[in-house]
Amino acid sequence: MATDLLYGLLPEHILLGLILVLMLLEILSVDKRAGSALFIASLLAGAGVLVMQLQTGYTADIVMNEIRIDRFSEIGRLIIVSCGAILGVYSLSSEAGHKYWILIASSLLGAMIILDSAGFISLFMGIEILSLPGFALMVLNNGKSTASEGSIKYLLLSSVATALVLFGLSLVYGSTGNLNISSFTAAVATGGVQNLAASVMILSGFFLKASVFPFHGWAPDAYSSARLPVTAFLASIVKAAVVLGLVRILGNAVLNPEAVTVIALLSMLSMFYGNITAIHQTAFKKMLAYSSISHAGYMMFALVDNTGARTEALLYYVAVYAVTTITACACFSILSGEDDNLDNLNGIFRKKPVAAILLSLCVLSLAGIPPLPGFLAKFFVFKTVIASGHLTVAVLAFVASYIGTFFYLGVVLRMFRSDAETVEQPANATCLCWTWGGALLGTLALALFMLLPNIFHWVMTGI
Amino acid sequence: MIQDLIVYLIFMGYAIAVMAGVATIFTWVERKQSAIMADRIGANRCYLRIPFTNVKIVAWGLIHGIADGSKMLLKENFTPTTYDRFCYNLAPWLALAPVLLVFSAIPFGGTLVPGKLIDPASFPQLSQIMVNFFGDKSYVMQVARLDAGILVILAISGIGILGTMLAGWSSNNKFSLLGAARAASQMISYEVSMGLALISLVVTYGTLDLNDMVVWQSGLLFGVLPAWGIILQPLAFVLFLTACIAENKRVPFDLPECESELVSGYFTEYTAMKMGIFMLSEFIEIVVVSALLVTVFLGGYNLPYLTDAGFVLPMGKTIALSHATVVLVQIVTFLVKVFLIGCFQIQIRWSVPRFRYDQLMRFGWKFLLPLAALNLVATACVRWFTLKG
Amino acid sequence: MDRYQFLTTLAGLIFSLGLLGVVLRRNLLVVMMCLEILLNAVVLSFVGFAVRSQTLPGIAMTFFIYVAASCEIALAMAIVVLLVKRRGSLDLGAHQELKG
Amino acid sequence: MPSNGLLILALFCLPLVGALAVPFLPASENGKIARMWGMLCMLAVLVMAGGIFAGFGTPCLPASLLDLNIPWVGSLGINFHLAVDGLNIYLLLLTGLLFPVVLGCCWKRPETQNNLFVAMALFLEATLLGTFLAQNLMLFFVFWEVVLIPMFIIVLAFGGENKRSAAFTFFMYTMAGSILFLAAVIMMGMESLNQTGAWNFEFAHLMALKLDWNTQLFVFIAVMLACAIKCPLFPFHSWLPLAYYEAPPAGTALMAGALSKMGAFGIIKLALPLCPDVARAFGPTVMLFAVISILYGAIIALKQTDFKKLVAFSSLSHMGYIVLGIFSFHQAAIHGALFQILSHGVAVAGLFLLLGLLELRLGREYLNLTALSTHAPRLAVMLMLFILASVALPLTSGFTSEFLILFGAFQQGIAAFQANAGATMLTSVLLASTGMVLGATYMLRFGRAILYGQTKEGVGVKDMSLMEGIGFIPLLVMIIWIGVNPMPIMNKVTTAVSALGTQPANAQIQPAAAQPAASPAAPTPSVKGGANGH
Amino acid sequence: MDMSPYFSFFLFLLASVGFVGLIVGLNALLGPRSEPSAIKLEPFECGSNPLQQRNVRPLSIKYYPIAIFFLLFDLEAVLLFIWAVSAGNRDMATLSLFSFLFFMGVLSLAFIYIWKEGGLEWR
Repeated sequence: MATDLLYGLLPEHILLGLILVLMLLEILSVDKRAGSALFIASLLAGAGVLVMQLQTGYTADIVMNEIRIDRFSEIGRLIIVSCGAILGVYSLSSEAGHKYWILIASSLLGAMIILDSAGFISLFMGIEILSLPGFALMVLNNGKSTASEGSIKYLLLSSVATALVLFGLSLVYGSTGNLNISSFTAAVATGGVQNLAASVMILSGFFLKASVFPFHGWAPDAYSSARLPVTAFLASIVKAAVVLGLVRILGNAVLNPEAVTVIALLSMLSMFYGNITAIHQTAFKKMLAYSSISHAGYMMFALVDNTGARTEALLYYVAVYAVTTITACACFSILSGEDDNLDNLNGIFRKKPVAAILLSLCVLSLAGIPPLPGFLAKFFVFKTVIASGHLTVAVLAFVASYIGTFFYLGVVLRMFRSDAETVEQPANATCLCWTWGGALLGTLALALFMLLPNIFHWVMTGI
Repeated sequence: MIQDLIVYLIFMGYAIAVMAGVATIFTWVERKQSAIMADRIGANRCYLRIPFTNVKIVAWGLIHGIADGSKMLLKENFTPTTYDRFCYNLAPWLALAPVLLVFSAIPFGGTLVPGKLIDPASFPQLSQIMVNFFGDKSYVMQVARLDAGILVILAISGIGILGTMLAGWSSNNKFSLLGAARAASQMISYEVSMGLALISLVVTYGTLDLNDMVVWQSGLLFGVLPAWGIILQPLAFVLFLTACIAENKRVPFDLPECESELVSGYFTEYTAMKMGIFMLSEFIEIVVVSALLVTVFLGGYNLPYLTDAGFVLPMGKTIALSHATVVLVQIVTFLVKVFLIGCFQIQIRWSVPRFRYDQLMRFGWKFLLPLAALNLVATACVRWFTLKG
Repeated sequence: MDRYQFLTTLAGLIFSLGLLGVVLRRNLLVVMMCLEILLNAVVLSFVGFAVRSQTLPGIAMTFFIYVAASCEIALAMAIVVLLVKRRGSLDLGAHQELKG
Repeated sequence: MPSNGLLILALFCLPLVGALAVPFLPASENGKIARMWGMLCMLAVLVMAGGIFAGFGTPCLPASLLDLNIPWVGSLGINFHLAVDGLNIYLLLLTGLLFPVVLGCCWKRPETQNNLFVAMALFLEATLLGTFLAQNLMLFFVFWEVVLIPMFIIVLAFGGENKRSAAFTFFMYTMAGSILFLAAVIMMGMESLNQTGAWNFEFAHLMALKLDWNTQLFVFIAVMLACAIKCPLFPFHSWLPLAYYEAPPAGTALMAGALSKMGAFGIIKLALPLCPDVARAFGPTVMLFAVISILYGAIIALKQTDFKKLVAFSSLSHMGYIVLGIFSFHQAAIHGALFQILSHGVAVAGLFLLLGLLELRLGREYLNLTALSTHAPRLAVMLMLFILASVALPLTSGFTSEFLILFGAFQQGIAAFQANAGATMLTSVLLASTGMVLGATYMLRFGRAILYGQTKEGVGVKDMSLMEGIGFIPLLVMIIWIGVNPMPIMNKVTTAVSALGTQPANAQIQPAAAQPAASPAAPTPSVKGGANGH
Repeated sequence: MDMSPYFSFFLFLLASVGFVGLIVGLNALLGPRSEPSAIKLEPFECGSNPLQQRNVRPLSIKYYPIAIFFLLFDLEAVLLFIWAVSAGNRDMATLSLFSFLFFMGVLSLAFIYIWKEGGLEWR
């Protein structure tokens, strides 16, 4: 019991310790490089522990019906931690003080708590710990006038989402008498007005946090007003954690047909809306936001599945999406600095070919061009959907993804233009080497995902 | 059920009467104190003339309170241009009602068994009626026996801030607004220390129920000392008292309404009895705070060595007392303690100069709060030792 | 309607009220108050169910909800302070530099 | 379970590694080192491809060397399975041949002097090889899509004025085809799941499945759509003029020569074996479209004044023959279609490359060029040879293939007519044969316009240098070899083709296939002389 | 059946409000009828003429940080109340103490941080 508490949650403990130490460092005004190094080191240590747990097939019920470590949570946390490390390396070069690391680490901690939870109390706390630092991150060191505005919008809608989830939870609690995730899943399966209302509320809350179509309003504003590393963070890790949280709740359970219809509809709308709106964007972050809306659609699309392959498909999707987004942002930082106008990319290939090619790969991966991991991820989702007997919607989703290709390709198009006179860029004062590091790490991870698409299947089934 | 209703209605009547009455007396105490401190005679201009005679009852000026009240009741109650008439009118209610309500959780006497109240030897019939009516039901002398009393008190007293804020904000007056802002920030600042000080008490007593706390304090320490909170938690007492005075917005923490700076602070624009309500609420608050202090730190209605059966002295002597006497003694003890503490608070008012705003905040946050936290840590450690050792 | 149903219904009504407030009101502080109303409705619902089923998780949840709510509000206040310093207005309609 | 397909692995990896190595090559003037490196890689591939082609089906090249099978997504039965089989052997050869030729013929052009071009060309080669060799439906799809990326970049980076819209149209148009294609791919995997209990995308496995009519219909439509866009076939051709016109000559040559063949190959590889019943039922309809393509392409070509567009539309017309041949379900016609793939690929690439040479010399002015035979006789001869090959002059490859196609289709038409199944098929074949006449008309007009006529003052065209000429030799050899002696080549694919045509309905006309295949083989020597005589 | 304490609490609530109502009502009853005049309606400025009728802006923003700190620290207090009630459990004494100390440690970190950042300075 005590050992489980210590060992099973060791990554969380490391992160928590990191936060405390960073707070101390901040108070003592220690050089900020120490904090960065500590951050990366802790995340690596956490990842190491997780790998060890995976290798030994460690599982534990740490707090009965509240915190459980199983393979899913280990993989999920590994994804989160690794993405955090990549993001950390990437944001080393931007002026990040201890505060930045504290906030990022807290958010990561929240994400990990979400993935550990087998009960709704810790899940809820995880969600809160995940999102709250995000709002602060958006206004931290942000000279832009729109930062606080975007942040407050995000905060308001996110809080509404929290309230929705909570109200749904209270209804579940009313019908089951406890707050275990397993009993929720069972209750949803049995149906009834109260349970239906509960699942609708919980789902809409999660949809809001994941910016699925009718609940997407905050995403473009929030993403475009934050700094690029923060945008990357919000779009990748926060979203990944929310989606994985939903997976944690629903697991491979089969949803009832009405819910499936609604989810399919919403995810479809999300894909189309995101992809169509993205076409007209001229700012990278806005484009990323709409792309993230459409990707939320794809991720939610996997919930339609009834073959029991949802978890693996989504793990892969989320991991790939998160890493790709971070890498894309890192590449964009290299290419354009903090200015997020897409016109900066015009003809950039001639100046910075490697970064341009990496960005193209990321963007094409997001578009789902084979054999890039983004395609495989989509393929796994579509595969489960079609295998669940929803061919028509799957084809519609293909069409949406096809439409999405337009704007992703637009980015590539800009970079390979040879006729446009390149915009003269302001001298970039900050050292880009860490940004490069982040981009390369991300690329490596993506290459791994591409070569071993089966990775999560192996790990989930314990090979 | 009907018996309960009767008993509790009596309790409520008593509670309100005590608060209003003692508060009125405190207005006199304050005048008198100020006179003494300023070396004046003071509070002697008001008298009650017995009709058709020339006998004037001055009663050391005690009648001043009544005169004040009647005067305010008879004044024109006009409303200046406000931001929000609704809030303006609502504010006095919010200022006074919660203060009264706080008293609901405070036990002002021990266990009352109405059936045993009347000595069957002297009044057999009356006693029989009581026994028939009430049976052997027993009541804790408390308006509402809430098992999370302290939390209720904290919660309800927080509402008072709203009254202050609304009054200041809706008045459309610079002084009011400034007063309200100061009041709000001051009250919430000191509420933190207050809460922490209370927590250390909760750790000591292990309960949130105020009556349980009082019962706990009826025991003895080392066989001799009364086990009062002030002996166990002297620092917490000081902290709590300070915080309470600040909560009351009284000197030395009377920034929100300091006459020399802000006219009357947040209730500058109020007239007649509405102004009176704010004044009254301040004095009732003294009563309530004193009652709270008495309850959690000074053994409440307990007199040392007094139990339900009578006095049990450490040397093994006992003096048996009837139930009615015990109840009476407890009630009187409580009142006396409250009165003394109230006087002490007023004493402070006339002894200490007013803080500046920044001094006040610094004192609250940088001195009181860390001290309260340290006290809590120490309490926790001691608690651990007592549990383990 | 027993008292628990009453509580749930009441909670639902308050929740809808808060939701309406969040959607319709323009003043940032009012919107935040409405957020609090939302969370209070949730707490009411939890407590109601907890009392009905005589179980603990609902009670525990309320504390966590309060923690989360006040953290949210604290953060929101901080951001509002920033916003108002820049813009000098609490009206949401005045903050339209960002258009989705 | 990886088997030892080392040769295939080398074949596939060589250009890929070559492409990846390009950024690390030392910088040189005009990217000479990169070009040399690219050429080296491509030649090595050609050597290997030629070796495989020669050795295929003979005991000296064991089949195990030609079968690379590495699990990729093992749980879903998606393997990295590349192998040489009867159907793709032509395409292997074609790909191996075209790339060095294209690079060699465009040696002096500005685009090839860019490292990016070399890398992309190598990458394209690898992906094309992957497409043709894939033995796993999913892998096939992946390569099918990936091919777009290098081509897209080549058009985008090195194209003409409207390159952006051309590249975009090309990419999006072809992507559109794969929407349903991917659905069909997943459907196939699911069928496997339903029938055998496990996901599997291996061709061999999928072909053994029994699909019901609706599934077949869906898969057929999806595959046909994708292939028709790639080919292109009549209503889906509108990307073609823009893309062919705007791409650099090397790109156009590759697109017309190799990329468009993916469509035809896809039909043979997927549509026929996976959904035989539906393919058979819809054969006449598709043939109709093919005929429309043939005629439409020819007629539009007739009206073109721009040579590049003319060749582009002729390409549309010729691709129609391939589809016609495939859907006649006649062994000879399918042989013909496969030949046409090879032959058209070579011929059209040659034409585009020659136009590229002209463009290099004259810029856009080459459109008004006349009397090339006077200015630059060697160039003129070369051009004429390729024109004749695409006119399908007997003894060139074009003739062999188109003859086989029409022959087979005709037989099938007659058989259908005799079986009272209507004269639609017969009519469409007859119509298609008029396309040959039209083809001769526009091609020869094109030849006349450019080769002969008034010599203009001040127009000097540098004749073809030896270096430039060398590149065209292999293509010519190919054209004439097929035209004169197709049997050895044909034998390579006979097994595979007869496997395609073993449907019961087709049984009685199978024996006829051998005859027409043999007939053009006889007059070998004289043709060679004729060709030299020009 | 005993009366619920909440019922008596509710009664007392009514009584308190009633008490206020009584006072206000008495004033309305006994006091002279209100006759507004220009002087009565203007905001009180110690006798001098007010510069404008509405001379107060909404609350100064500098008070808000205090509200935020209050929220945070009072919240900790609420959590500590829960801990305090259960602190008497003998079996969990050590765990309880250490979790408390940890909690207070984090809290004091935050407190020191606020202090250092100048959040507790006024002026």
